[in-house]
Amino acid sequence: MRDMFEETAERVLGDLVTPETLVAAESGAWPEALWSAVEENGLGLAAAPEALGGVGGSWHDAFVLVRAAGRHAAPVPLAETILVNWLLGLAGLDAAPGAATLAVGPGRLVDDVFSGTLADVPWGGQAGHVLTRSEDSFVLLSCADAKSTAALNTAREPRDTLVFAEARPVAAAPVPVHFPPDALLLGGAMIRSAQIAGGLGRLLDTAIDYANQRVQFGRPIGKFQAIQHQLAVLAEQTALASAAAEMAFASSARGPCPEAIAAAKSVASEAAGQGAAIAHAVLGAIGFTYEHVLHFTTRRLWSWRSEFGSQAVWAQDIGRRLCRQGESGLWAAIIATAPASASKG
Amino acid sequence: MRDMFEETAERVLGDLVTPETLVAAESGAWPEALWSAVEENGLGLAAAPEALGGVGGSWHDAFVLVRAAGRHAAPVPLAETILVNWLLGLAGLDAAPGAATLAVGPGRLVDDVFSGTLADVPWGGQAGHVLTRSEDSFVLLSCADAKSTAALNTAREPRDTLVFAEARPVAAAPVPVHFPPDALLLGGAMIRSAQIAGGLGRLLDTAIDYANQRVQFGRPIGKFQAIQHQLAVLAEQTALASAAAEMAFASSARGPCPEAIAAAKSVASEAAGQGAAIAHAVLGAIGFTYEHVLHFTTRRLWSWRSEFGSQAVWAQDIGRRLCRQGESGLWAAIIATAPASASKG
Amino acid sequence: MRLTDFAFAPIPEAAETLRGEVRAFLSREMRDIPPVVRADSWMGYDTAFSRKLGAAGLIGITMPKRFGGREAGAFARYVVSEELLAAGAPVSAHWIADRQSAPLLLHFGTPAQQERYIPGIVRGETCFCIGMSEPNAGSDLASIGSRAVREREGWVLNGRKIWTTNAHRSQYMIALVRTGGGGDDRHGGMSQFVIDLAAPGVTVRPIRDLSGGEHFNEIFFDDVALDGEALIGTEGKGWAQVMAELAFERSGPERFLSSMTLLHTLVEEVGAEPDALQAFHIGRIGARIVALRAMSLSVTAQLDRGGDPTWAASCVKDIGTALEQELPEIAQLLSAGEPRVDSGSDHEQVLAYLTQLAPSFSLRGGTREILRGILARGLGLR
Amino acid sequence: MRLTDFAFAPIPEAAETLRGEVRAFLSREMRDIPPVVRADSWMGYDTAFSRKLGAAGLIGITMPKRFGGREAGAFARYVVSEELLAAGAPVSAHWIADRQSAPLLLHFGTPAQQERYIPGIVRGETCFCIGMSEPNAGSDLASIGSRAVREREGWVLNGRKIWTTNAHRSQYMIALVRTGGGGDDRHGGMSQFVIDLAAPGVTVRPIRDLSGGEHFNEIFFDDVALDGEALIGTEGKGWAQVMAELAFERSGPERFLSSMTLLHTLVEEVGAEPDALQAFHIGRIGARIVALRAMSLSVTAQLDRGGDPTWAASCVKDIGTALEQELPEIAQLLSAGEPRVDSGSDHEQVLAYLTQLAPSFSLRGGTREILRGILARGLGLR
Repeated sequence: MRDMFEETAERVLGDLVTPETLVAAESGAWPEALWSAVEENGLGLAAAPEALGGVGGSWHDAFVLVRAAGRHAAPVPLAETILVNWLLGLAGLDAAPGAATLAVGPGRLVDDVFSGTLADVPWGGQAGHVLTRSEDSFVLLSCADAKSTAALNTAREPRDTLVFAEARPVAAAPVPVHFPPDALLLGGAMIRSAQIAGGLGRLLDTAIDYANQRVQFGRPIGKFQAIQHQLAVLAEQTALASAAAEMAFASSARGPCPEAIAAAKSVASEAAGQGAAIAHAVLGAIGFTYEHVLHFTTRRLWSWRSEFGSQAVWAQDIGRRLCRQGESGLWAAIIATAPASASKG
Repeated sequence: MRDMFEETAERVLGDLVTPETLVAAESGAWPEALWSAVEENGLGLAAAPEALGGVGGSWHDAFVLVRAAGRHAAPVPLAETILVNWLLGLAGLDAAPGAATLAVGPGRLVDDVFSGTLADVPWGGQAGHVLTRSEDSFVLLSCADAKSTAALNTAREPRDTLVFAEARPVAAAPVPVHFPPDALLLGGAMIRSAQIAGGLGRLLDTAIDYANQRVQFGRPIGKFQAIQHQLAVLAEQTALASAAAEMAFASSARGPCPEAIAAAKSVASEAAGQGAAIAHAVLGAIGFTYEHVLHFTTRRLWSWRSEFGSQAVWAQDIGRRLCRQGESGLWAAIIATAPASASKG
Repeated sequence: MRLTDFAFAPIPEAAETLRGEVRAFLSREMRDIPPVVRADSWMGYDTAFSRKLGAAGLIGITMPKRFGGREAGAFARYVVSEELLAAGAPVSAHWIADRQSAPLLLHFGTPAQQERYIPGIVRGETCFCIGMSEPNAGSDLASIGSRAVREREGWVLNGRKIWTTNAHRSQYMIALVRTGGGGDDRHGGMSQFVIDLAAPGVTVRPIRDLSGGEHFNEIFFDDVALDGEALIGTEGKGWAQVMAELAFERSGPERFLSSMTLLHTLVEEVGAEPDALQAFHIGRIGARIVALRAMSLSVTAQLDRGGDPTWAASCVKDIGTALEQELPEIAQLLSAGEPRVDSGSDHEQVLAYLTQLAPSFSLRGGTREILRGILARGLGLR
Repeated sequence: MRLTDFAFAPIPEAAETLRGEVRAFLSREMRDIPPVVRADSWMGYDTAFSRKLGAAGLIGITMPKRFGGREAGAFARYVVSEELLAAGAPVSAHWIADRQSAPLLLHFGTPAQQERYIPGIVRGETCFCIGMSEPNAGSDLASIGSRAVREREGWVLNGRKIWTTNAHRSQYMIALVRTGGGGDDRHGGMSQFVIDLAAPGVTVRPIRDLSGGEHFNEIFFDDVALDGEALIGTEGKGWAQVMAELAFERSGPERFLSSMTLLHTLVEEVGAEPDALQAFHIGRIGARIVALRAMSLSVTAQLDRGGDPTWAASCVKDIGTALEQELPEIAQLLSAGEPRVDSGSDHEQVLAYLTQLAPSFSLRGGTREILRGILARGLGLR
């Protein structure tokens, strides 16, 4: 299913995420045509079970979709919708219709009504539904029931605050018992890792094309050793981020795997900063203009690396765990992060 | 006096710190001829007042001597002796005869006798005297009165442990009241910063010579952009370390200046690691052999950066101070580190 | 490299006394400027501010008194500059004219040129820009194609400049253009001219940058008539004259202080009790600023003595650029807040803004490749 | 670059079961080996250990059963390798033979050559070294000058090799030498030979390294007679054969696990409650090992399928080298202890030792310049 997912995503997003769409989205326009195509192709339902209205792909297969969403800088909550519908499926709930997003909290469900101020919600003002958590329950809410305050990340993607006051959930169910307590934060970190890997891949392609075309001092700048070495490092960072992100997806078949996701997000967040810096150094002045498409990706990388936990947050999480294990358990703790025998689910 | 100091140091150390001397010193031999020349030229007394048996140079002028000691990897406690005699002078005590060293502690002077276990003492087993502190007093002890246990840093320079049991000091005097509590640690950090700057200068010269001579792929490797850029960074790190170290000396005329020394040691310690890595990368396999002289410097840099506080220790010291100041006092705190109007003493 | 290039150079007492004057001015005039505007500092354009600064006698202080200056030394200018930058003052409307154009005119200009331009600069009224890069000559200035051809008493200029900071709000440009063949010397045959940007045939097109702001421009010259007084210095010696400016351009405190506002908001966000990672990185940045300032002061002392610290200045610039480009990276590592545009806390906004601006730090005054090439040659790599 | 090069590749159950077997062996045989010896790991030479490992059936496990192997796949070898490295086992006496020489002989060798050499390798008895670099051809292998000239049934070899790991304690070298002119192809005219290092005319001179140890050697060949059976594979195709080995050499866990002992002593030194700086850096190293391992496993899967992952392997090697060279830098940053030689704590000694060894990590298997050049070409930079 992986290949089919990747081909579909490349076709839909490649055709419809144009510079014009991206510019319009930055001014707050909802890219209707793009989202319709996403829905028609069932992309947001990729990892939800068929019985619950989904496509029935594995979470590991969904990796390529989320990476492609990052690669194309899709200005819609595609990655979030895929994640939310997968989590709903694991909790036994039907997939959400339309665009969905998630909120780490805090909020509380009391007597079947939910109240809380949910900050930093991707497309909170535009999505149909938001998945959040109240103690041991997943709660799916209609965004229309909230008072929304707009906020924008570096790429002018909406990161809104939603205030719910005694709103009636669309659905609710117990969080699966084997889930870690911060399953939503982990889920968010996991999709951002994959999006970063996709974005880095795009930077690499853009920078290579430019280096082969741009002539200075009588030859393409790609002939200069300093440029070559920088692009080699960009490729390495892309590979590292992608490998780590895919491992996180592969390890999370039954629910977000904390160790693998912490590794993936910390590696990807570091790679995002390094990669953006290299791409801008290679492209020079032209890459600093709004006219060139480079910034649609680099401005996203500069935000995605901070969202759902920065490199520091997740690296420290791993570091504390390794130190708690101590010397004798160190190696076992490291390889436990990458499950030996593939996905178990 | 600065020029005279620099010329004398270059002549004495340039002539006498040969690879043979360095190899012999690593096996524990005391370089008698070298130390005699150091004494004959009064190098260890450079910054002690004339009235107390010194040469009467300023502490700022002594900077070039300490940097030269680092540049030549002098396998004797020259930097330590200069420091100790300067501190003794500020405390109103006579300069110590022969080689002197310092120990951060801990130890205590009670009823005119000193007891304590002093670890990490440079040339503790070979120096004549060690300066340490007991509460508000500087205490000068004869190393011969201690039980010494040998230890070696990465460059096989002695970093011994001295155990004193009720030893009678050679001299003692109150620590000048305006001195910071960790004056000895700061003094040690200050000389190591200058030595690192000197060592980096030597690495730079060695690496440039090699890059101009070594031919690969049909041309000197110094023609390759990757090598050129690495050497540019090595030069930058050398300049940064030297400027910071000299500023620390210039700011410490009346006693160790905590802010400037913290900046100098943290900058120099970082530069040491980067510089050593670059020099080894440029020299490749030949630089990894014992036969080549490069390691006499790099192995020292690898130790000096850790001694008297690592980069982390001093950077955190500065960071805590800046955060205590808060936003409104930040800039004033930064420029206070470098005294505007030169040395006050 | 001679390490003596970076010998310690304290700020003389006389220059130091200016600090209080500048701070008094700033505490008056900066009161209502919010952090996200301060973040612009070096790029912040505010003609009212520059005029007030000029009226306070703090622009062109190294200029002769007959032009309104104080005939002060390089250290005096240094003190004023660093205080302005540290406060995040919007200095862009006078900065280039003060730093480069006025000294260039004083050095190479005719008395008439000096009379005509310098007093306005010193009053903070005249904004200059510097026309160097061209569409097909980015880092490679030897391939400049704009050309001034002699005609009667003057010249006719045709060509294009690009990436020119502030051209859209400057009265004048000092441009490096071709006036003859270079012969064997790739840098020969070039000259410097003052160009009135209001002159017929000049078209200025601002270039929108990735943050949505407009700092850079593309400028078109179509048969622009320049009179004989437009030539600065000697015909054909433009390259050498430009090189002489570089030490001024590359060694100043704007090379490591233009992002200070982010350090301010970061320290505010972290609070009085940083954790070990925060203390390390904030202290590391502080230490590097201190060390770079020592290097920069050392270069200033050489400028003051009339020396040629081009190599040392390039060194300051390259380390400073690295530091300024690192700062947003470190700030995002240490802070819980996410970068925000048109929303969020002061720190979040300053973080987003300077993160986006950071790539341009290595565009101004020479790319890192160019600088490191200069450094390598200065090291004697053959 | 195709990101599919790094698609997730889990270790198959069958290979995973070996892990327990290796750990049981290690808990028996590593009991008395102190940290400063473990720090040597990949460079640690212990013939008794290698023979025991061979006797336990853990060397040459991918080799045919007729030679003593298990005919297991690349993942099985991977599991054994990473467990040995993570434990700091002294593997140097068999590592190169197991990793490169045996697979090379199996692929290109004659049946007689295979019979002669592989069983000894599998038993952990035969130590091979690889002769590549020469005094005037460091990174530039195309300028190799050692030459084998045909004479009667065999060859006569003259020349010199340098920086050859373990030559002073190996029975055999597999050397790349010149057998003809290269013509237009800089890499043509080279062939691979097995050389008995005890043969007349061979002189091995160990090179003392900066830490005082001896790992590298210089080897002189003076009219060394090689019989017809010494040639491996095809005359003149040596370069292509060597290139085929590279993926094995560059992608394995030794590229990021050979300094694991230092991470162990560091964690021990820091204790169960790291501060924020310590937690960050230890976690960062851990995360990078995890990610590199994922990449390395992906390359292993390609090797297992018979693919050519040379580019991907070079990528693993370059990132791994950066990580291993960073580790001593980070360890010294985080620990209060100073590096110590012949004295101090385990951690202080391991720190000093690996700090000194670190420069060699970018010598083995291609310098960083060479690797990044390969990566750039693979990216399609023209």
